[in-house]
Amino acid sequence: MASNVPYTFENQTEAAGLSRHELNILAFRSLMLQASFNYERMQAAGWLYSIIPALRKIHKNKHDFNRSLQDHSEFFNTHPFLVTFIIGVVLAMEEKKMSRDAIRAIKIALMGPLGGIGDALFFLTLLPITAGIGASLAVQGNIAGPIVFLLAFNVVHFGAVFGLIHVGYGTGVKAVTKLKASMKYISRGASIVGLTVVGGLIAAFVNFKITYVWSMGKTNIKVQEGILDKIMPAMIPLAYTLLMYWLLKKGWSPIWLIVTTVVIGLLGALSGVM
Amino acid sequence: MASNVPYTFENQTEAAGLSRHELNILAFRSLMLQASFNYERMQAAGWLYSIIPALRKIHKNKHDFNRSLQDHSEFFNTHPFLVTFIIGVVLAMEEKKMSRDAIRAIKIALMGPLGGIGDALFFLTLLPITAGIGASLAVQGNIAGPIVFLLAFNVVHFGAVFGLIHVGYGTGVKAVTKLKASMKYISRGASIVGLTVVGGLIAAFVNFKITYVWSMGKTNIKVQEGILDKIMPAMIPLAYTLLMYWLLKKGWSPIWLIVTTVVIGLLGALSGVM
Amino acid sequence: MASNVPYTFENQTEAAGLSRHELNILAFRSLMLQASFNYERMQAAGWLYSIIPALRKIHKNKHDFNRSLQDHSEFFNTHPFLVTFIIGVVLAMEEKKMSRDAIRAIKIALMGPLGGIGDALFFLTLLPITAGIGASLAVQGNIAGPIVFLLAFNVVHFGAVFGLIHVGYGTGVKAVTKLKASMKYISRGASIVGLTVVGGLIAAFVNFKITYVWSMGKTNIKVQEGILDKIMPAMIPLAYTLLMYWLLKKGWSPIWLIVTTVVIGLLGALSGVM
Amino acid sequence: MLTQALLIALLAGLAGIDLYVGLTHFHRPVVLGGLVGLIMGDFTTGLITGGTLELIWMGMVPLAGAQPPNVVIGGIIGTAFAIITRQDPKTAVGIAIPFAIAVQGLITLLFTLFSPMMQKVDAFAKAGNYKGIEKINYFGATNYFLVSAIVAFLPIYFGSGAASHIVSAVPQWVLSGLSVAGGIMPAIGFAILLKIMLKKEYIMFFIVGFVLVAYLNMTTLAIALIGLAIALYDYHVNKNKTENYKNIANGDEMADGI
Amino acid sequence: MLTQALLIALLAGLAGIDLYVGLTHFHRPVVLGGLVGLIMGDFTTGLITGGTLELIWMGMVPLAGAQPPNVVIGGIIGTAFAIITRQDPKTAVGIAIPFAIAVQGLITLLFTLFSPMMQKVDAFAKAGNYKGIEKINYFGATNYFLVSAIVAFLPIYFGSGAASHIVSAVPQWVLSGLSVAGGIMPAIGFAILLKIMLKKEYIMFFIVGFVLVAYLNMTTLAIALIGLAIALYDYHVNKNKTENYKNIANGDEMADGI
Amino acid sequence: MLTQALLIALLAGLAGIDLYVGLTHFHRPVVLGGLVGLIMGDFTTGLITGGTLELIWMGMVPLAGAQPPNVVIGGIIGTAFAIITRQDPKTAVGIAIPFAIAVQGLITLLFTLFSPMMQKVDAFAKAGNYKGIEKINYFGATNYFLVSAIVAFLPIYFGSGAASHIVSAVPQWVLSGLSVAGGIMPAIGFAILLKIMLKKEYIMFFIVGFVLVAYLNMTTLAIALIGLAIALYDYHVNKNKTENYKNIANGDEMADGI
Ligand SMILES: OC[C@H]1O[C@H](O)[C@@H](O)[C@@H](O)[C@@H]1O
Ligand SMILES: OC[C@H]1O[C@H](O)[C@@H](O)[C@@H](O)[C@@H]1O
Ligand SMILES: OC[C@H]1O[C@H](O)[C@@H](O)[C@@H](O)[C@@H]1O
Repeated sequence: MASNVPYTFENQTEAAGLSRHELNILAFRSLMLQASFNYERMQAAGWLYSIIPALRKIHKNKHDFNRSLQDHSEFFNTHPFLVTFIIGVVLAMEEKKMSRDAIRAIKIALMGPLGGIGDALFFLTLLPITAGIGASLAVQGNIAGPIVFLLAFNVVHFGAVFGLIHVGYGTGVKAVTKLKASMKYISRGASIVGLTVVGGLIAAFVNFKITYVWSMGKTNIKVQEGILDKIMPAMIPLAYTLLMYWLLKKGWSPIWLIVTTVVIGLLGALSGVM
Repeated sequence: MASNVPYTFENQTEAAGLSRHELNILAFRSLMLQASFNYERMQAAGWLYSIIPALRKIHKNKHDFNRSLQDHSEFFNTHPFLVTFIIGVVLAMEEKKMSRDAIRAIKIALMGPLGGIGDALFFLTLLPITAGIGASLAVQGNIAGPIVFLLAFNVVHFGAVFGLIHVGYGTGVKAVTKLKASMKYISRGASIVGLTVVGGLIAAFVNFKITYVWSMGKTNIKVQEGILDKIMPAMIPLAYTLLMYWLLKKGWSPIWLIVTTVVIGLLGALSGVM
Repeated sequence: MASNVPYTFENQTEAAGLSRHELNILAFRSLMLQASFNYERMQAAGWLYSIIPALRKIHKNKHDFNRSLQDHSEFFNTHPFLVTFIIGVVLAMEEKKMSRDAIRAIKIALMGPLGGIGDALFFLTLLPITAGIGASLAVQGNIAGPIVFLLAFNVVHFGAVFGLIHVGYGTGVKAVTKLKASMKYISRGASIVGLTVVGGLIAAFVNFKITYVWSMGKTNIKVQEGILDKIMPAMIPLAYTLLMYWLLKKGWSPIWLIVTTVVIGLLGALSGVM
Repeated sequence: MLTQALLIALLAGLAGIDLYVGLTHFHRPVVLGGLVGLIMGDFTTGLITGGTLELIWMGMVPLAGAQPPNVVIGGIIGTAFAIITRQDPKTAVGIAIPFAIAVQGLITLLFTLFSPMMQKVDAFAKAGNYKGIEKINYFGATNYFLVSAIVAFLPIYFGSGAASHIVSAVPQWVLSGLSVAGGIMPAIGFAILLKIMLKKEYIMFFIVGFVLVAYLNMTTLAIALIGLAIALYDYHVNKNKTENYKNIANGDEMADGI
Repeated sequence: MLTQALLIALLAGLAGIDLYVGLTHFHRPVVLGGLVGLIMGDFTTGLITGGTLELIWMGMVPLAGAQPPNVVIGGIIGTAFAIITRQDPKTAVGIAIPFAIAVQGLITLLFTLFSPMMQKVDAFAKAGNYKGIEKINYFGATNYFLVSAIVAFLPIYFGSGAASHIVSAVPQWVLSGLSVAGGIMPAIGFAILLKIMLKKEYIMFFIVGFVLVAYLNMTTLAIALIGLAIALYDYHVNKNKTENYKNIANGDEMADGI
Repeated sequence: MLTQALLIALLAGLAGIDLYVGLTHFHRPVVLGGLVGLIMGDFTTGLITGGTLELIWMGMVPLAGAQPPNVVIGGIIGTAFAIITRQDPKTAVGIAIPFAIAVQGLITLLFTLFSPMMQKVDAFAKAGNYKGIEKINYFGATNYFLVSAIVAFLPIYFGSGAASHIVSAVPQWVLSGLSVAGGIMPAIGFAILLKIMLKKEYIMFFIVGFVLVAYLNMTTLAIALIGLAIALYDYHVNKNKTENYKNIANGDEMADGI
């Protein structure tokens, strides 16, 4: 996991701490996390953008600052609502001039689980609930629909973004080693919740139904209701998702999967099967 | 856990065993367990009442008897249908003139879990089932309703009260140490069942519904069905119970919680919200 | 577990391996597994029948061959769709001239769990699903019913029979000791799945309903819907199965249980209770 | 009316005892309903009203010392008024609720006021005066009788006229507010149970129980069975763990159990 | 009629074998129905009756040697009678039940009577006479053929007249009693499975499966998936445990796995 | 029309940014609907159409970088067309789908084309030129604005006539095929999540989640709670295990915790 030539900061003095206000500014900048999203490094440049003011304050030594910028331009991807927790932890470590390897290890260990769990909890749980309520008001022509949605959603959203940076920074300063020890547990716990939710979401959100009706003589069998649903509800959504998963592991890119899916949809509609 | 000046019985000879008949009398007396219920020591005096004949038989030495009476007038609270199990165990230990500390430790270790589990299983499971059947007969004017209820309920009730005293006494004589070792497991198991049940009971038995209908122009939204139930069914009952829990931990007395609840009910009705 | 006079093969040279074709012939012969089913040794003679060609090839020494035939005529019972896995493993061991005890231990360790799990998964899951779909086509007069059923069912059936013999043989050659070590886990896992399924099947497939309607004056209470189902759905099927289980443990033979059940059915119908 | 009121008071007194002492649960509305009906001369109406009240008040049981609205008084007065005023049982509940909540308060007060008695128990214990301790218990039980009997007696004795007069003087929102409060009240009992039983390491079981009932409407028995299954599994996991530790400590091989 | 009866007997014989040998499951009513229909000259009625019987007899499979009412005979005779008597399929089941239960008894008897044959197997094994062992198996399979063929032949040959005569002579309660017994019968198979599989430390899984189906009506596949998930979890818990023991024993650091 | 088209383009551009930057989620159809309505002069229709689209497109969120059909363009064009053509909201969805899928493709392309920019970031980092890095980010955000604004502008500007002309020229099966594809699309996002999160030792949790929703229709929140309960249990099992190891290693007695 270590880079070949371990870099040590020229200036080893611990930097002065970041104020609450400074942390809040970082949290605000983190809203830009995905401004330069791309398939090579995903949120790397956005991550850099978020933490630049802090790095400038911590590393007055120019070499150290440049080095730090370089380190933080590596591949990065996590959930945008949870990124500030990582920012907090990482900056606490930078401040203490901890080893580059330790910092990178923590960053990598945190970004994966927080990405999955964030998607599951915010985009796939919070969003459907709040937008669902909003929409059910809106379809009745009630202007409260979008308002209730925006308020409810963003109380959690900004609560997380502006709250977690302080939590992360506090954790990082107090107990980085302890965090690393418990990372295994946090990561496992997050995976458990995340995978339970994803398993459910496939059944709930992938909409793949066979509309074909099988006629033999006087008999009409609805293939979806009469056969597939009897074997297992949501069987095709599950099978299709696992197929996509398998193709991804075989090295297919998401773009091809999208194209394939569009073709399948068109063929399905053309043949009247879906 | 030990008292400051450990008391040892003057008469250290093991007492003669209690007969089945004597145990049954104790079980019968335990029906008085809550006769002198109060918020300082709860069932302490009733517990004492239940075991007096046995203590008299075991401790012929007057000092020992008085001491034992004093020990057993401490705070005590458990489920009245399960108390005889504790009586059995404790008297087996008294009989063997075991250390006061050991006896007290067992008593305390048993009373908590048995209290919770008994409430969950007898008052919140057995009672609703049997009374539910009885009531569904009664509302049809069928006299079998109360009879079926009383029979079904009390077969279990008296079965537990008169059965467990022998089980407890047998366990106590044979394997007090083993019991203590496994107490941790029993207590944990009981907590698991109890908390699972209590979690469910909140959803089932706390009846807290918002009847308010939100009108904006032509739109009418039933707040309970249209919003709250969509977020999570039984959300308000859960929230209110957790609020009560939190207030209890803050030191509020149950009396104040009752008063608060009455006030909330009145305000809710007055404002038409509930 | 060992027999009294441990037998060692006279010819200790490892035999030549079995070809894919030879294994397939064994799998085919295993279809006869239950040809000579009986209550003393169940599938013992059918098991012998299945593996005879392989034993003849492995044990050219006549004593060894006879001895092997004798060993394999012991009590045997497992699920007929999974037996070829055991055949594969056992023959790999025979081939290596492993100890009689090891071979027998593996055979016994495998047959129980595979029996239960096979019944649960093939007879009680696969069959109801495929036959259910087939039947729901057939009742509409659609000839596809039986055809779909036979195809779907037997793809799995013959897939298992002809597939598992190679899996078993491969496992056996490579890692008999490892298998033995993990047998405990496999057996436990199979028991967990099996018992979960059996618990559910009792509720699903045991059809035991009280049709009695209890009349008192103007009141009519359907005992099944009005009382029993309120206590617990499928209560009688569960109770009856546990009764049968208890009688079996008491030493009753299944034949008597069948007779008892017929008598109960007749009495139930005669009295109008069931 | 006096005879009836006295009989009702007697019944209420005994049921008031049974709520804490004896616990045969003949004090539940499903039983009291018919008995009140017998006294008031209309058994069937009593039976039906009692059944109706039972179905509404199912979760109202004393948990860990917390008192819910008093089902004895609620059941007796509710049924009596249903018979006297010939009202529909559901309406009778409305009338019974203020009394049930008032007695809930009284009993809670009684349990508080009885606390000083414990000094006496200490003194008797020190002196070995076991008869004294017994008498305190008989005294306690008597209180239950008196509270219930008196509260039940008054409204019956002063008659439906006076009672419905009083009740109709009370604004409707107060009655329905008390009824709402009654429905919420079990939360307090559950909160007290939680305070006793809930540790951080048990929260997950609480969540499971809640989700299964809130979303799947499972019955309490089903939940108890699921809880039992989890507890058994947990026990085996922990037990094997412990045994293995011992084996390791003793240098033994791994236990067969796992 | 003779030709038909012979063809039916042949079909029954082959299906009787398939129930134990081959196990392609063409012996299930859903398949036999149509085949009986072909022989009796009314394919569609046969198909429909077979489907109907299948849906009723879904749980009737031989488990751990326990025989449920015989679906081969039940399916064949039920379908044949439905065609002959032009009765509604549900009624045909009623007629088929006594035969299905009778053959259940016969097969159970056959499995008992065949036990002494095992002495012969022992002798052949000792002598290395593998051909003898093979013959015993062929003999066993032949028995299945004969029992099923004969029992199916007779009622068809002697005709619907005689059969319905006999059946109508049987009081109604006997028919419906046998039908009730047939519905309960799978309990015996499950009890035998339990005797084999159930240990004290597995009771919780049994409870979970029962509760999920009894209260939530989950299908067998769903239950099997839940069971699988539990088993996988349990496996990982135990495996990690073991690996850690080894690590401790070897003085290693904690395994990454946990 | 020009003013409207420009306003719509502005709205689309800002929402296009919000989809990735800011994430207040005012870009969801439930909010955009009403805003488009305001611009087009029919607020209520806009609101209702937006709500309808929201309910259909609930699972369409970007997961782990995978783009679903673009809800910004889908929401804006769907609503605008619903107002212009006075069609029922459900039909409007049909018209919006091809645009939503086209923009999904465009954005995916953009994310691919932006990759080479990372060389620039590296150079700036080496040189300590943090201003340069910031500019790259502003440039990225601008792209989002442009893509969305332009794609939204054209069909509105060229009017419902041209648009419905084009759309009606497209065969019906293409429209419904794209709609089917849109419904399936979330599978790709989930597959990517699985690729990141799924290890062999976690399969059981995935199964549990699937079964609970597929068979019992539990909501996502319920599933998340169940997952949380399992995770907490698992944590305590593992933690206790570890603590006990330590205790054994230190020769201590067993921890109280288990
Ligand atoms: O909780 C145990 C126990 O506590 C108190 O003694 C009373 O509330 C009882 O009803 C209850 O059973
Ligand atoms: O239980 C395993 C196995 O036992 C016996 O051999 C028969 O009942 C089979 O049908 C069953 O599969
Ligand atoms: O999966 C984490 C994260 O990955 C990418 O950055 C985007 O798809 C985000 O929407 C997502 O939250």
